[in-house]
Amino acid sequence: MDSLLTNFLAKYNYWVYIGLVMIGMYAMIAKRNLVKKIIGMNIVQTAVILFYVSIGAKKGKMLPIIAHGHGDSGHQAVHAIDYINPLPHVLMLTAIVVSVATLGVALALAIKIYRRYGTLEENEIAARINEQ
Amino acid sequence: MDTLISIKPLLAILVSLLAVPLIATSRSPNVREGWTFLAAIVKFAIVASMLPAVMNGVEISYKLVEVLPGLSIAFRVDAFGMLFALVASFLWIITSAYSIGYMRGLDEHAQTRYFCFFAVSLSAAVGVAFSANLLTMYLFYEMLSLATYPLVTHHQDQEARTSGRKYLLYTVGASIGLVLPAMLMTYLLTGNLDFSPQGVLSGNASGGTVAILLFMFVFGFAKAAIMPLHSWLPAAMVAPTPVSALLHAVAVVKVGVFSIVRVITGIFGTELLQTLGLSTPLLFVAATTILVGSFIALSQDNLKRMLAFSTIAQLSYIVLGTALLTPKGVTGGMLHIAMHAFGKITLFFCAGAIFVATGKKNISEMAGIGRRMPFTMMAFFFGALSIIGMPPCGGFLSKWYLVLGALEADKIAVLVVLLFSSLLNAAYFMPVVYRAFFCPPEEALFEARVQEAPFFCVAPPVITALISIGLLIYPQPFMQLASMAAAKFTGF
Amino acid sequence: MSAHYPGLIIVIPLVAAFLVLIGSLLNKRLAFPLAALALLGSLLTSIGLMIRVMRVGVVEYHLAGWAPPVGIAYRVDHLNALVLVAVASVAFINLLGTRPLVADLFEDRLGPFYTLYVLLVTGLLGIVVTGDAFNLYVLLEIAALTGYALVGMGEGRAPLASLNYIFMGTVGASFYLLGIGYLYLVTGTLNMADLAVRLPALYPSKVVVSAFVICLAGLCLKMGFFPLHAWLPNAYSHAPDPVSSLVAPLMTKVMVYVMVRIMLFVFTPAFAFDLMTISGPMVWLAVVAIVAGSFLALSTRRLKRMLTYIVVAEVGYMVGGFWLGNRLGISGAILHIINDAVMTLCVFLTAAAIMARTGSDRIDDMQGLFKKMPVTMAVFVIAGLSIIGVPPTCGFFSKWYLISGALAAGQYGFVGALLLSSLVNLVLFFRIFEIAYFEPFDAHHGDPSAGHGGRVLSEVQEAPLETLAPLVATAALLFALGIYAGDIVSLIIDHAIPVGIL
Amino acid sequence: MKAFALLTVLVLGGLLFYATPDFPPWGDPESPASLHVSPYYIEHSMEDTAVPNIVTAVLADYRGYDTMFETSVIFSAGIACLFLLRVYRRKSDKTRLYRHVHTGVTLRIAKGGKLPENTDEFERIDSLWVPYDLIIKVCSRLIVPFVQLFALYVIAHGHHSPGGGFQGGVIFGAAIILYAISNDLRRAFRRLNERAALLASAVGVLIYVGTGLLCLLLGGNFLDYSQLAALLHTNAIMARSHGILIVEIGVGLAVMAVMVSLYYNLSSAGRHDEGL
Repeated sequence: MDSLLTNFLAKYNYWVYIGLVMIGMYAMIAKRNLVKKIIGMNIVQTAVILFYVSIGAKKGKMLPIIAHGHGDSGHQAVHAIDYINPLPHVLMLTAIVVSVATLGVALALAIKIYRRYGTLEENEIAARINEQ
Repeated sequence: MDTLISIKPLLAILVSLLAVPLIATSRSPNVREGWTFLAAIVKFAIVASMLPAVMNGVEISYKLVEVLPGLSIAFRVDAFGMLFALVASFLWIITSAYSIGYMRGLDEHAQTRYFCFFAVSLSAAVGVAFSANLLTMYLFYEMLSLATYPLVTHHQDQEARTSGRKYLLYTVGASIGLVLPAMLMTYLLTGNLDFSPQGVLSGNASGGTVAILLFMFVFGFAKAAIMPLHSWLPAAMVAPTPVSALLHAVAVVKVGVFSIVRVITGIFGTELLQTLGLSTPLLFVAATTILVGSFIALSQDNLKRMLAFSTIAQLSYIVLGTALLTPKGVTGGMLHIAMHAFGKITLFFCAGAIFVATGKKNISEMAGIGRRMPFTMMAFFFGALSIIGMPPCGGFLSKWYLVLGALEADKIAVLVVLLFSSLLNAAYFMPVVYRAFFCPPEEALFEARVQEAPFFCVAPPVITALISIGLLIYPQPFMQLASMAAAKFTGF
Repeated sequence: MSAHYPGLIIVIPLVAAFLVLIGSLLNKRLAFPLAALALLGSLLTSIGLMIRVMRVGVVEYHLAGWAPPVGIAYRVDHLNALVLVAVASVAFINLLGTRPLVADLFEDRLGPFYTLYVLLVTGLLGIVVTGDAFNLYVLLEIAALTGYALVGMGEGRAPLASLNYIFMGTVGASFYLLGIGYLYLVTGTLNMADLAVRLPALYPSKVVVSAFVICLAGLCLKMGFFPLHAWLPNAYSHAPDPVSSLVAPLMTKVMVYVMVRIMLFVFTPAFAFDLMTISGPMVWLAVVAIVAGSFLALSTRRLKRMLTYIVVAEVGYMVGGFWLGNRLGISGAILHIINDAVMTLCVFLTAAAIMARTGSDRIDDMQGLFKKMPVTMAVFVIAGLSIIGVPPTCGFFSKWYLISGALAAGQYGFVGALLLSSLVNLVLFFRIFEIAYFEPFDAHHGDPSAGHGGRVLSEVQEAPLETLAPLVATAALLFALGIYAGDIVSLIIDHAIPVGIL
Repeated sequence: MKAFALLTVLVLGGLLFYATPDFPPWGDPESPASLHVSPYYIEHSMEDTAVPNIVTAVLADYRGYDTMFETSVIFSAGIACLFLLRVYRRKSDKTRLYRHVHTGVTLRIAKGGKLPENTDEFERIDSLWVPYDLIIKVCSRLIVPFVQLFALYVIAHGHHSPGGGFQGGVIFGAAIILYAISNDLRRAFRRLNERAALLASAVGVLIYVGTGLLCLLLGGNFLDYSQLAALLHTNAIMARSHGILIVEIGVGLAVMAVMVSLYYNLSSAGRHDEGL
């Protein structure tokens, strides 16, 4: 019981990320409103970002900016163990940008759809299409 | 076996393909038909120029390009291919003349398209004849199926559409569904698709596999119209008569049987089939087709449909002969390609000439027509004799060899089938002739005034009928080619 | 300069994309020539790269001068080199062939259109050339994002289809990213070659297994592999014609390439084919994909929609061929990536040319087209024959390899599906040929009261020369690819497949 | 649909749960991800690039190629929105509305009518009543310059502290968007019009790609900033540092312009009137 709990607590970031992925996916599939679907999509993307950032963490270590890096005083030995892993952060900077870009295009399309059908509810749109 | 590398086989195939743009862009019908004639004559000349070498036992080969590792598009002219190419290219000349008479006589539409696809079809037929391996043969076989589609559906009416669908579904469907996988299986088993006298499969596959492959091939080449995949042929009779004549009596259907014979002799090898005892089921299939085809022909009133069913039966003679797996039988089968071609094309030409002159399609409407069209009906008579297999026509010769082959193979049942079907042939042909010439005057539907179809429609059947007669007396070069090929394939 | 080919192949179109936009701000007629020059540049570079790879073997290129795994590296072997040439040439031909159409459809936004077009091609080329798993994701998103925008500009339901495409595409890409993240979690590297070295020690780990499954699911979603294909027919058939003829040939094919790349060169065949026992199920799924795609295609009377269902079936060909797991099957799959790219380009381009003239995408409105547009229809026939698989067009030869592979692997279901789909394709195309061959235009055709938006008989004429030339070139390419199929396989594809696969 | 969604989500969740027990614990410094490549970055970024902020060094140098495409992604998004939404042909209204700037009085000018001579006092508006809020306008006018200044700082100081081109660019873009919200789109166009925004976005990415191309022309690999040493009159390490700054500026410019352009198109649905 105890080990289960520690195991659970030791990885709580990952449990949260899984929960977020599931919520996002559910919204994307089950919701009828297109904007809610877009939000679901964003939740999935954010969950992936959370996952990546969790990889990079090291308990109690510094953020990846070298201390005393200014000027000439910075030439001390740098130990990798002292700083958290910078790579996932770099990768996620890219992923954030991608998700913003996707969001932008998705919203643009939503506007276009609204302009054409006057609604963002999927079933109403389907009804409009059938009318035509 | 001497082999000669020469580009001639390729040229023979390309001639008619190259003629297509010329035909298509010709401004006047005369120029267009001039190109057709020129192409036909050049093609025949090229084919004939290879004849002496082939008669001397030399094989002419040419490799175009290696498309897959160890597998090329390649040509090889041997006696058997030569035989078929000779028949097809010679008859193209005559059919071209006939086409002019027929198409102009009926004032058909889209004649340019007609001549173009005719030329393409001939390329494909000669391509099949000269193929050195199964892949090349498959390529030209498919090309032929597709090129003849516009010809079959020439009239562009509802009937043509239905027949066209049937035609494609049977021929292309069977070749994709059966021949293609069989070919691939053969390739996987042997790594080789070249036709060789001993076959490539022996020693590479179990008996069961060979049997499955054999029937996939035999039925896959549906152009041979072996039952139950025969019904496209009567349907295809909606095509203009020259198409039926050259393609559905000679080129297309013979390509089907040619392919079957090629595969039996070149891929399986007669020895392998002999040892596995596969000749009997093959004979059974062929015999069934012969008898059923003949019976159905008896019941037809439409002349062209009757000829179609007769063709179905006659094609199986060739398969039958080959399936006997004896030198005489194979010779007879191969000879029958030539003999049946000349005979049947005569009959089709006659049917077309009657249609051009009188507009009649049905046998029941032809009583007394012999008095109006004596030349045509005489030609018809001799053509029919050739198909029945009676002297003085060439058909006698091939049937003779088939009978000898059956005796040689000690298969009396085959002998019975052959003789009985000859009777049937006579039973459906002779009444036509009889009623045309000898029906009582009061029943005659035509005035007794000679009024033939245009010259270009009448001359071709007369010529082919004369050749048919001549072939009994002097069956060369076909006789020699057939026996050479048979000797090569059966190993005697 | 030739040492920089792998970099240039991307940089040329990338720079050009921005120049196209800047140029179009000055004068919108500059957009097309700049885009054409850029794509010509990357086509020539890709051919140069191909020659170099054939001569010296694998070419590596370290971006920013950092050796992998610290930096991002390109690793061009025979596989990418071949796909690069295909992508670059298809994109270039399509650019040329659709110019009149684009000028008509997007008259007021030529600059943005060509910018997006070139960026899309850049993304696709980048996906193919890169040797870094994360870099691949970024490029994937570039290609996808520009694709969404281009698809969304179509008529009617296009924006909705495109939004669905975004959802599916984003989920697919996120899954891929997640899979790569799992691999990073246990290996600490993103470089494909490095991953392949470090993964074998970790095979028992559940993380690697999950990574494999998630990655594969994401890629299947992106390539529209049945049953994850639902977005594809809508997106491709409602897209503007010049876009479908770019996206349909390339997008799915490049995703299949990614699958091949990840499975063979990251997870290695030993893991993908032997340890994970999914080869059988994948092949059967492919069988279902082929059958379903074929019958869905039969069920529609709209030209573009039919073609998109054929794309679904063709994806099944490639995925199934790949998961046969033997050399023949994988060769067939790779060969089919190339052949199908050209075939699909050819049919979509002809469809675009036809629809531009008749103004309708219904098959029944194609009556009498053989007379009206003989050259276009001739090209269409050739493309159709290639899709059916008639020699000597290229479609026959990839089918040849696929069927051989299936026979060798004993997957007779796959053989049956391939043959069945050939027959269905025969019916599909001859149905169209028949309509176009029979039934000459009648007087009331194109009459608005008749209920369809066709145009009047006299207006329908042969496509402009600008469109015809690329069309004829593509048709010729179909034959060339067929005739040289053996050489392509023995000189290129054989070197692309790891030696261990028999 | 809901049942299907639930099923899919559960299958997916199950798959993800399945793998998690094999994950290294969160925050474990000994996890494989922290042991393979990342130590190189941490230990060498200073000597390779002279940039203390390792994230910046990796972002703009070691994996600078990714970042270049990241900028291109943003750029494509901007162009995509423009392509999808922009409406070029405007309906020719019969009447046009103008507002007197100082009094807020709205004039309706019939077709063919003319404004008074000194048109500076009037501005064109699209709907009859447009909110006219002095407090918001004045406050935002006060905030905007500082936000912009801060944005420049974030871009420039990315070497030493969290920040860089993306962050700075977004902040700068936000400043302009704030201006556009507090006033209206037409006024924002006077500061940064559509063409300028497009040009800036293209030029921004071009700065990045161009720097990379310059390195290639100078004989190195694409984006190998150390080749710039000769041009910048420094050593290879400082050249990398400066190279990073140059591309960060490009990124900042592009991101700012794209953010603004996205806002322009999304808020006015591509009509480029007053928006919102």
